[in-house]
Amino acid sequence: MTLSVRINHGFPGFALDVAFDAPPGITALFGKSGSGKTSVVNAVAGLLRPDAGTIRVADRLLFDAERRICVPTHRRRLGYVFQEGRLFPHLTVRQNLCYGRWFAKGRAGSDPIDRIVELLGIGPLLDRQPGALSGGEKQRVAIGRALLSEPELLLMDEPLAALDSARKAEILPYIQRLRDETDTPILYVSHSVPEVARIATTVVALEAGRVLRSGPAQAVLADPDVAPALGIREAGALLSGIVREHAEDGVTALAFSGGTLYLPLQRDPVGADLRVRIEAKDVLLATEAPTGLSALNIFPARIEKLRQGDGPGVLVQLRIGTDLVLSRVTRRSANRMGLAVGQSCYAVLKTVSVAKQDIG
Amino acid sequence: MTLSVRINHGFPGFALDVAFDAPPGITALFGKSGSGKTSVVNAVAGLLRPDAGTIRVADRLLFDAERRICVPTHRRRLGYVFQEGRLFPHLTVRQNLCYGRWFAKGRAGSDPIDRIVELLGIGPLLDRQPGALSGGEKQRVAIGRALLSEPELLLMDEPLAALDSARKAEILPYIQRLRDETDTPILYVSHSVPEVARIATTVVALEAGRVLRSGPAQAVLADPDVAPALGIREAGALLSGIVREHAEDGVTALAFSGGTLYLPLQRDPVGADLRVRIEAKDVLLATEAPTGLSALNIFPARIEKLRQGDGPGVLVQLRIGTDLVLSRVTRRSANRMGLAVGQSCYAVLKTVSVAKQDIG
Amino acid sequence: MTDWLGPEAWAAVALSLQVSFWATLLSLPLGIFVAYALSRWNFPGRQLLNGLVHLPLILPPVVTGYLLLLAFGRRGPVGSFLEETFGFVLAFRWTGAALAAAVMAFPLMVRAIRLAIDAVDPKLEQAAATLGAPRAWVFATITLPLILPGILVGAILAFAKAMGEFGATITFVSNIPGQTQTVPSAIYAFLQVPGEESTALRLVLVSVAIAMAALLLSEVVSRAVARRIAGQ
Amino acid sequence: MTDWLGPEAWAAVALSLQVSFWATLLSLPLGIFVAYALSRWNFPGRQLLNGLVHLPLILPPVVTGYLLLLAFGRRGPVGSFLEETFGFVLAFRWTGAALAAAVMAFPLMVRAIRLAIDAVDPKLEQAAATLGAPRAWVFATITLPLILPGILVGAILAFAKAMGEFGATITFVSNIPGQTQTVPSAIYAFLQVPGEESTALRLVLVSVAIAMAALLLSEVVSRAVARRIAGQ
Amino acid sequence: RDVSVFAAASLKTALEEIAADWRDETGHAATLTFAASSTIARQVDQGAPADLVLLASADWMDWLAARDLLRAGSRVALLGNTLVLIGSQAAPPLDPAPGFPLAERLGDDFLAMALVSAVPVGIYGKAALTNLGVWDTVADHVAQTDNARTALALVASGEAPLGIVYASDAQAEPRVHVLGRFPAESHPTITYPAALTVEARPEAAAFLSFLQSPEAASVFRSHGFVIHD
Ligand SMILES: Nc1ncnc2c1ncn2[C@@H]1O[C@H](COP(=O)(O)OP(=O)(O)OP(=O)(O)O)[C@@H](O)[C@H]1O
Ligand SMILES: Nc1ncnc2c1ncn2[C@@H]1O[C@H](COP(=O)(O)OP(=O)(O)OP(=O)(O)O)[C@@H](O)[C@H]1O
Ligand code: MOO
Ligand SMILES: [Mg+2]
Ligand SMILES: [Mg+2]
Repeated sequence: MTLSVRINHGFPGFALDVAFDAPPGITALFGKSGSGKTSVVNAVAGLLRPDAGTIRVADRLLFDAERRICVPTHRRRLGYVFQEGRLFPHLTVRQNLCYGRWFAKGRAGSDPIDRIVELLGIGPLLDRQPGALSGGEKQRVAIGRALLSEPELLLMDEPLAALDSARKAEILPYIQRLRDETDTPILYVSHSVPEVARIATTVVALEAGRVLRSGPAQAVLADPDVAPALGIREAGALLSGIVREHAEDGVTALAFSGGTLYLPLQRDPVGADLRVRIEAKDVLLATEAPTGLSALNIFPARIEKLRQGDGPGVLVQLRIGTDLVLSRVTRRSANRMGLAVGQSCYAVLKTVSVAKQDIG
Repeated sequence: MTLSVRINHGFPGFALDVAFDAPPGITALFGKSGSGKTSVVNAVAGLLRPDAGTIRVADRLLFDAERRICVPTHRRRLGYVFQEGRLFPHLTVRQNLCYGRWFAKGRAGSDPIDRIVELLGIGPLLDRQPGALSGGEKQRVAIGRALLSEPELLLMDEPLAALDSARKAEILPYIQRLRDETDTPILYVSHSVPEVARIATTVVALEAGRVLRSGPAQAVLADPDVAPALGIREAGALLSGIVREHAEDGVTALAFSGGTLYLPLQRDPVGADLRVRIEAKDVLLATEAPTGLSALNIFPARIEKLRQGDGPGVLVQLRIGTDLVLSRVTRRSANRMGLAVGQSCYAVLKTVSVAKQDIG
Repeated sequence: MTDWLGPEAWAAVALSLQVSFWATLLSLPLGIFVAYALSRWNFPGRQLLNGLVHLPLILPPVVTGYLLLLAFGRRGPVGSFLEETFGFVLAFRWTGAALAAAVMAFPLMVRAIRLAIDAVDPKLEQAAATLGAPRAWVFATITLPLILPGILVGAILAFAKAMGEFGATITFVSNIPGQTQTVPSAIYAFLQVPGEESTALRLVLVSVAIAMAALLLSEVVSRAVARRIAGQ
Repeated sequence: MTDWLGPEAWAAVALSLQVSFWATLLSLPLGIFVAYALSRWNFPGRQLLNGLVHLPLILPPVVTGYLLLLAFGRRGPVGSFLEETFGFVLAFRWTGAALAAAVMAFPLMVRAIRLAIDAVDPKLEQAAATLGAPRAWVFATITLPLILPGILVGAILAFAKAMGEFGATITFVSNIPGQTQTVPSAIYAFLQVPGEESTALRLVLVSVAIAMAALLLSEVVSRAVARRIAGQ
Repeated sequence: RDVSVFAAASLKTALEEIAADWRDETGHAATLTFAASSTIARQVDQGAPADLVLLASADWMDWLAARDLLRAGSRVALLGNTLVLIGSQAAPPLDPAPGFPLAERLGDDFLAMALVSAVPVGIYGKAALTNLGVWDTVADHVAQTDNARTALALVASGEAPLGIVYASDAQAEPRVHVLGRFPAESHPTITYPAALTVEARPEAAAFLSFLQSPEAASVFRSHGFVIHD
């Protein structure tokens, strides 16, 4: 199922004009505060009626301004995690969680409530009212409520912003599983580049109500020209490989087009596909093969593209095997090392610098 | 002025029992969702009346359960950025911003409204109502409102969680300036370790309503034993130095006890004190001096402490000059290199891996 | 007790309770519906409906009673229709007193409930819709529980008004002891007779006591509900 | 126009407007205060005050009028005090009619405002307090503007009730043409005379028109305010 | 079913006494419903279950007759009454006579009367004052009430120093004093007409006869009413 959005809407002082397709998997809506992310999500949910355009999921037309079609929200079969929780104050946490299940009857069965309660760590809260929850607890309940309604389209507006990193690390794999095991399109709003890079299949970057760039995550993230839009300091590319071995000393070996990448221990079984985000700032360049270094991952590479911004850094696109990786070095280093397109060199990548949250 | 908090409070199913001192500067309240951070802040604000204990700022007693003293909120002279905004819906953004100024008359003059409006990027929103703002815009207005009330005590509950990293990077220095130029104690709740590490003078880690550890940020963050509490993957120590030079190619040289550290260009004038957070995962170890490496920062170091957790990594505390730095290497590397306490080695630190947001 | 008040007065008390109870209970669903329509829907004639609902408040009660008599009397168009079709008579029966009380109390009930509905955050209803709940279900599970305190207030206002309603009732269904003589009519009758003020006073005390008890109960219940909603 | 209605009836319309306007305006501050106290404060006697406020709703209007007469008449304790101290007379004056209307309308006004206050999120008031605003200021700048629609509703309910109030008014201040003869008294008088229904009907139409206009105005204003609060 | 009597409110005490006597004598009971004459008339027009109506106003009885709601020939002028001037204190008597100094006695105070254009006792009172040539001098100082009882209460409580009510009302209120009686010729004859409705059952006629019996007459007289012969 693909979600396809083409809409125009005018607020006083702000115009929304976006068109993008969200294929199965997670489509990350990315953009600065006030760029129109929530407005897009609201339009998809039927809470905002755009001035013009169409919205469809697979062959279901949800909205068509010209033909005056506007499927009411409750028949759009979606789950929405709002930016501000919106729990029902008069119901207990348990009742909030179960609210959508009633209408989901008959749709493809999803996870039992217990599993999601455990995942979100809200077991002890089940009999409380939302008024007696902390900010993060509220948000976790809101996530659970949306997931339990067994949606055919999931909208998540900064669902993890209020959560600590440990909790985030627990919830993200679940969302990834949702992405991989169902063909539910997920529209995911986030400010966090690592989060987006980790889970997004597709990235839609918004700026002032318009689509700046959109496309498959791997392609968009490995392009040094896109990096500034995402925040240059968070640039990084994605490598895919196959899990080869889990060593006893806590290192996982991943086979990819350029050789073997050593990572901190992963849970995925041997043979599984794995996607790893390599942050540009974690990739060092060496002109000669380094020795006696704590880094396990040293690969011969070729410089494909150099991008010099206004800042002190240079963004280097490297080809390792058939994969693309970004490296960010200072201008001084680049000059001293005489980096140029086509040149061969070594890419040094510390194992531990592949952060847990960047693997998925 | 020092804020001193010793309180006990029982919610059904949750007990709060904390005691800590917050000296001038920023005290970061750190802990998982539901650990009691907001409750502590509410108690300081006078919105929650603890069952027992005292709260004082310098010589002002704000609360004393035994002596039945409870200064009403509006006389506590504080600014509070709430986790959920709480803008006044019937007032415009401008009126919201100015609400507290009326009562601040006569207190030490602070920044003019224009400056803060510009800093927060809310100029175009001034005549709107909060109902027509995006999530991040609301939060920015809430920050401005608290700052403009010229508080003698500033409470910020996850003020930046809803903001994109570019905006965060703009606002953080302002909060740091507030920290450095006034003696206003700032109680700052955050889930983000880099954020906390960057700006906190003091760190108070909460777990399930109790204080797990508290103390000066530099000491707490450089202790490998504290790292797990903060989330091991986010461990990192703080280096202080003096700005020596801004080179033309965009590199700033910082003099510290161990030599000269090269950083991406900083704005601070030559001679200024600067604090840099070095993430453990960004510090490589080498047994012999590396050559031909893109890294500019290579320092001789001595291993002071080794900490092996349950995971695949080892946390190494290094002394460079008189400063302490953390490095995280895999167990495999540690074994291969034969790391041991007292051993000499080289610490390799990429210039760009000192993320902008970790400098302050 | 019977001695203290006299059988006629007791009958009036019993009748007033019966009349007020049914007037409140039966008009409640309509009251909620009208309040919801006025608060949430935009339809032609909204202002007209709004005006109509408030009419009994604006008109002197005698006029309302007179209009009721003209419409629902046995010779009136509605009254004769009801009698012929369903054999249901309002005029000069306690049912008519209940109708008069309900009509007079209706504006108070509707306004109270409407204020409560206005205060419900539509965002919560939207959230329920995203979870698949159809409108009626959203109303029943979200809106209705949230406005429960308002409904209680509306009901108790209506009940109190019904206990005190005089002008419209006596004009519409007269003052027939045991059938349409409510407490206010009885008080009126006693006040017409010099020397009977003390009986009138006793009746006043009884009806005040009843209404106060109902008021107190509604207060307690609505506070409890509100506390529950706020999360204890 | 004067012909159509007759000068006496016109005088009644003018007087009713005057009485209802002042009754509403002057009782508004007290109404807001009492509503706030009942909603937000816990003090001994809260329930008593609550009951007292509702009394005029529960009592037959004649009784209320009679009690007013006993208290505020020239021989009554309050009435004689007011007259001796301030030279202010209520009995048989339009001011007394305004008092009667205000008292009868008070429960409606208070309940409407109270419902609005109950709906204000205390978290906003807390936020104002953290910004240094003392309680009274918080009330004036946060609570009051947020309950404005509720106040409007309360005021319009009170005004409408005042326009229709008959029983208590005529009992307390009688019916002195040009001084205390309000529209409802005039209507009542016309209805007592066989064949005068048409004059009564005209007066009814005039008072309905006035009240409807006020209602419509309040509706428009309160919607505008609500929309403003919601951020247009 | 009992005989249903709709009667003007001011007859309450007397009628209740007579109905009790009637029941003792015949075993038949009467249900007594009291309201304003205008209300009763309109309700009978709308099918009120009344067998016998007893009004304080001939006009409303005429109104009913014009609508063919009364049994032909059953109408009787059952009772009469007299108008009195009452005062709140044991004030010196003031006999209503042509040009009597009512205005002087009132000063700034008010004269309590029932509605002078609507309620029978008020209408009679205004006619009498007009006849005696003093209406214009006091017109601005008349506090009109919706019924005679309230006028009585105003005088009794001292709010109004003087008032005009029926003798039957004045008699029942110990706190007022009759200062003088209006001459019968100063106003139209006061009558309380009674009549059977077209739907009246036989017992109603019996009760109407009983109302005209000497026994009933003495009860009426004891409450201050006048019996026409
Ligand atoms: N009114 C209340 N009644 C009962 N329990 C409460 C109440 N308010 C808070 N709690 C509980 O107290 C604990 C601490 O809440 P608090 O809001 O202080 O957490 P927090 O650290 O701010 O969390 P978060 O990061 O999610 O905002 C939570 O478990 C919460 O459920
Ligand atoms: N009802 C409205 N009236 C006028 N302007 C509005 C309205 N709702 C939103 N806007 C404006 O539209 C723009 C986009 O808002 P939106 O909520 O979609 O932003 P966002 O990308 O979700 O931002 P954030 O990350 O801060 O939540 C903002 O500038 C906002 O001020
Ligand atoms: O308006 Mo009344 O005087 O309550 O019946
Ligand atoms: Mg948003
Ligand atoms: Mg919190």
